[in-house]
Amino acid sequence: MTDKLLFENVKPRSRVEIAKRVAQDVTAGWCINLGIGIPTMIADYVPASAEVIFHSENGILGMGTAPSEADQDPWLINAGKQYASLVTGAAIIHHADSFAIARGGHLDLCVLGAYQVSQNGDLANWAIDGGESAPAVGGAMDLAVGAKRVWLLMTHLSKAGVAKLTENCSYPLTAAGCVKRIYTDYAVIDVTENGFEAIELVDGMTIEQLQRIVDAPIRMA
Amino acid sequence: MTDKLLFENVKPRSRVEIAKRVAQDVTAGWCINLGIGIPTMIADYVPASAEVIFHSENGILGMGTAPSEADQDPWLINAGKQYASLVTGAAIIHHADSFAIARGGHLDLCVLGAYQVSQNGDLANWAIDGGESAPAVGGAMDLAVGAKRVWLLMTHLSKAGVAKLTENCSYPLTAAGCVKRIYTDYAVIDVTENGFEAIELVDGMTIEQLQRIVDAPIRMA
Amino acid sequence: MIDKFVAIADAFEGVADGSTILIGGFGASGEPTQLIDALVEQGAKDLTMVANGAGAGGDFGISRLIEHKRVRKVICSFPGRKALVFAEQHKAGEVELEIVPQGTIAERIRAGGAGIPAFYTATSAGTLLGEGKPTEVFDGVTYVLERAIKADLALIEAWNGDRWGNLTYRSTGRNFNPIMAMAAELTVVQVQHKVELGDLDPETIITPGVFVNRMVHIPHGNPPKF
Amino acid sequence: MIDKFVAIADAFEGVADGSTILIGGFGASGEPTQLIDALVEQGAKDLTMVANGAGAGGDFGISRLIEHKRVRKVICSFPGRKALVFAEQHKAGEVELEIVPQGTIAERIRAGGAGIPAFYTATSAGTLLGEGKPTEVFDGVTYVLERAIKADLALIEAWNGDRWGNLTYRSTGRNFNPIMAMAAELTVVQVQHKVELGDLDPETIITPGVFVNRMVHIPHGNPPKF
Repeated sequence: MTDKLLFENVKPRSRVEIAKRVAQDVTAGWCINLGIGIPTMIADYVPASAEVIFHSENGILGMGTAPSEADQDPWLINAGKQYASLVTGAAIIHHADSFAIARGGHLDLCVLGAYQVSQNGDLANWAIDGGESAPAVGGAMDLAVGAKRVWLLMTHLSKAGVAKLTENCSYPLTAAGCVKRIYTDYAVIDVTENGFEAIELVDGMTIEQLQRIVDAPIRMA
Repeated sequence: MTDKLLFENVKPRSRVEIAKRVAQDVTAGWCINLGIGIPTMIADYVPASAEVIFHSENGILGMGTAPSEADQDPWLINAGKQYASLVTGAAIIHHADSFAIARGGHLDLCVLGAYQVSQNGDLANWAIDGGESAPAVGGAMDLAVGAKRVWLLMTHLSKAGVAKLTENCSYPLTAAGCVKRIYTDYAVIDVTENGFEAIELVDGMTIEQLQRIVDAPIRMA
Repeated sequence: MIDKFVAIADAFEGVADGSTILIGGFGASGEPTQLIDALVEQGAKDLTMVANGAGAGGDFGISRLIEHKRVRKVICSFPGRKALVFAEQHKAGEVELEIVPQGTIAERIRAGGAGIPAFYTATSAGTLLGEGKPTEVFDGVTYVLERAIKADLALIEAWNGDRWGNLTYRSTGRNFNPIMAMAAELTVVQVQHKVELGDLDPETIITPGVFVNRMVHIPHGNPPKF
Repeated sequence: MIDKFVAIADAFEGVADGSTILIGGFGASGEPTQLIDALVEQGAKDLTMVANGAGAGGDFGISRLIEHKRVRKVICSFPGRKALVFAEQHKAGEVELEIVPQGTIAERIRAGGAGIPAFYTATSAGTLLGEGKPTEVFDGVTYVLERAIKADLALIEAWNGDRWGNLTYRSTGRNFNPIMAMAAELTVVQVQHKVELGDLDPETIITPGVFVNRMVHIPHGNPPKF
């Protein structure tokens, strides 16, 4: 996101604001995995009273907020290898059971970042060209194929200004046809059988403006 | 086994005596599954000091001797649905983990009964003709294919007087080529690449006599 | 607030005729007997029942479900000598039977819960029970392809449970219960002890609540003697 | 009497060059750091190492094993940004890399321990990482066939252990350790606390001793800060 406005009078959502927006759509009681990085911030905006159960693929069900430095336990980390905490009611499991949860369809939601997403829901978020000397996939593929809903939290444009919502992904896929909804700096977009459909635009934004930063047909739902 | 001697001056081993004989060949520290029925008796003749770990496929590692009536716990039963006990050091596991142990090659030994065994080690011990209205296989197939060693505890002849050690099993197989050793009322027999080889005969028994009750070539090892 | 505890009368609301159901327990140990009674009461029929056995006899548990003619097909490893009602109905052609080796049935259920649609096992290769199934040779050994079992409903017995559905079991009452809890669309649990959230040590929970949909507190005591 | 505790100098006796080894841990949590040091000392080389990552940096643990050029091939899900020594050797063509999705690597290891030679998963279907693998369609969905991982050696970190090898873990130090313990010919464990046989509740043992071959009592304290 640049400091200069891309569209006059349209203030894009910051990452924090996108995270807050995602949090609004989370249903109480869901079991959710938040991808490493920005998606993790969503947890800060889901009220504890909602009793959402956060899953961390390294073996936590019921992950709490980041601990203060004094409470950091080197034995308790999350999938991003940051210090974690447990909520009351949490359970510890091993890696095969943890991915049985992911792959077996027991996650109500997984929120991931993305390099690209295509109009049929293909996701590319693990490698730029497949030619990296050492690409790193982690748990992204298992989460993407297994969760009941895959939502993305992302900006519309790459740092180089290229549209990330496209007709077809040019980057290596994480999983085909898995993405259901996309939360961006300018809109909330559903991936439907008919392609991209915006269900919400930020203040002042028009669908015509949105189309200019999406590399595939997009319309209002 | 009939009251009349099959061979003059040759006293066949009783089931208890066969069980005792098997127990002599058990190595201290082994993890062992004893099939439902007669094989269970082997545990009574393995000294506690050997620290053999008995596995029961319904989720026990470290099964102890049958409890006295006063100590029977309806929550603690073995694979034969008899009351069981735990030794110090025992662990409780669920069914998938229990059969991961069996199928995954973690049992040093499994001792089973048999209807028939062939000279190449095929085992038939779960169904007479496959036409039963409701045959019951239980865990026999998983144990037979998975254990490092499968030994049989059996009589040479069926109640009808038919030889159970044969060239080819006519009954439905439990598993092919799995049997390594057979403990019977008259002998201890290895199943080798060259067929049946007796490694021990009961007192007074000759290999010629043994051959008369085995429906395949047998020789001394 | 998540609270999965319901009245037993509501435990099976919405369960349809023709459902595939998993029933935990091995012998009478860990069998969700009171839940089975409630399912008989609810009335669903034409069920495909997956369990280790086909009833321990008497007028309770699986035997009762079968006696009331709710089961169209039994998938099990060991019908059991005391499963007289089942044997009768099976002989009369009223109930189908699929015999599956005990380790294979356990693994098929676990696979169903873990998102594995099929796996290979050496169990039953070259036997009647492997006939007609695809086979593959890996490293010189022949294996049979087995499909996962996924169910509409699971009936589970547990020892302790909190309102999120976190569970522990008692001794060999554990058996099939934890894997069956994973493999159904609707998992209903009867717990002996309703405990407060946080009472169960996170390190010793056997079934995390994510696998559980409804719970009924039934302090029913010990399984019947057999 | 079963007593699997050995001196650390004897922990890897007999481990051959060219072995496939599993190393537990996720990040530095549950990594058997002192065992890795001992394996470096023992000298086995040309190893195929299966772990979640390729080292957390510094001169300890997996990074140290790689720094000492003992590893010929890494099978992992996430080499990690701090795995600089690995990255250097990989770039120089000295170490092969096989990237496997984290859930698939976990399931392949569990399959290795459970006697399942291969299984299907939707993970990686239609992606670079699924290329060249057999596929099958079940109920309209395409799945990839994945082979089990079985190893010669597993290096495990645990919290409590008794002389039979019964183990519990601490918090997220559990991670890959229990499944790796199942999948090797020789499983060697470093435990923080040596406890008496019977001290561990049979219901809360995570790894039963049947999976463990050798144990070393190393009260090494907390993982390094990262």
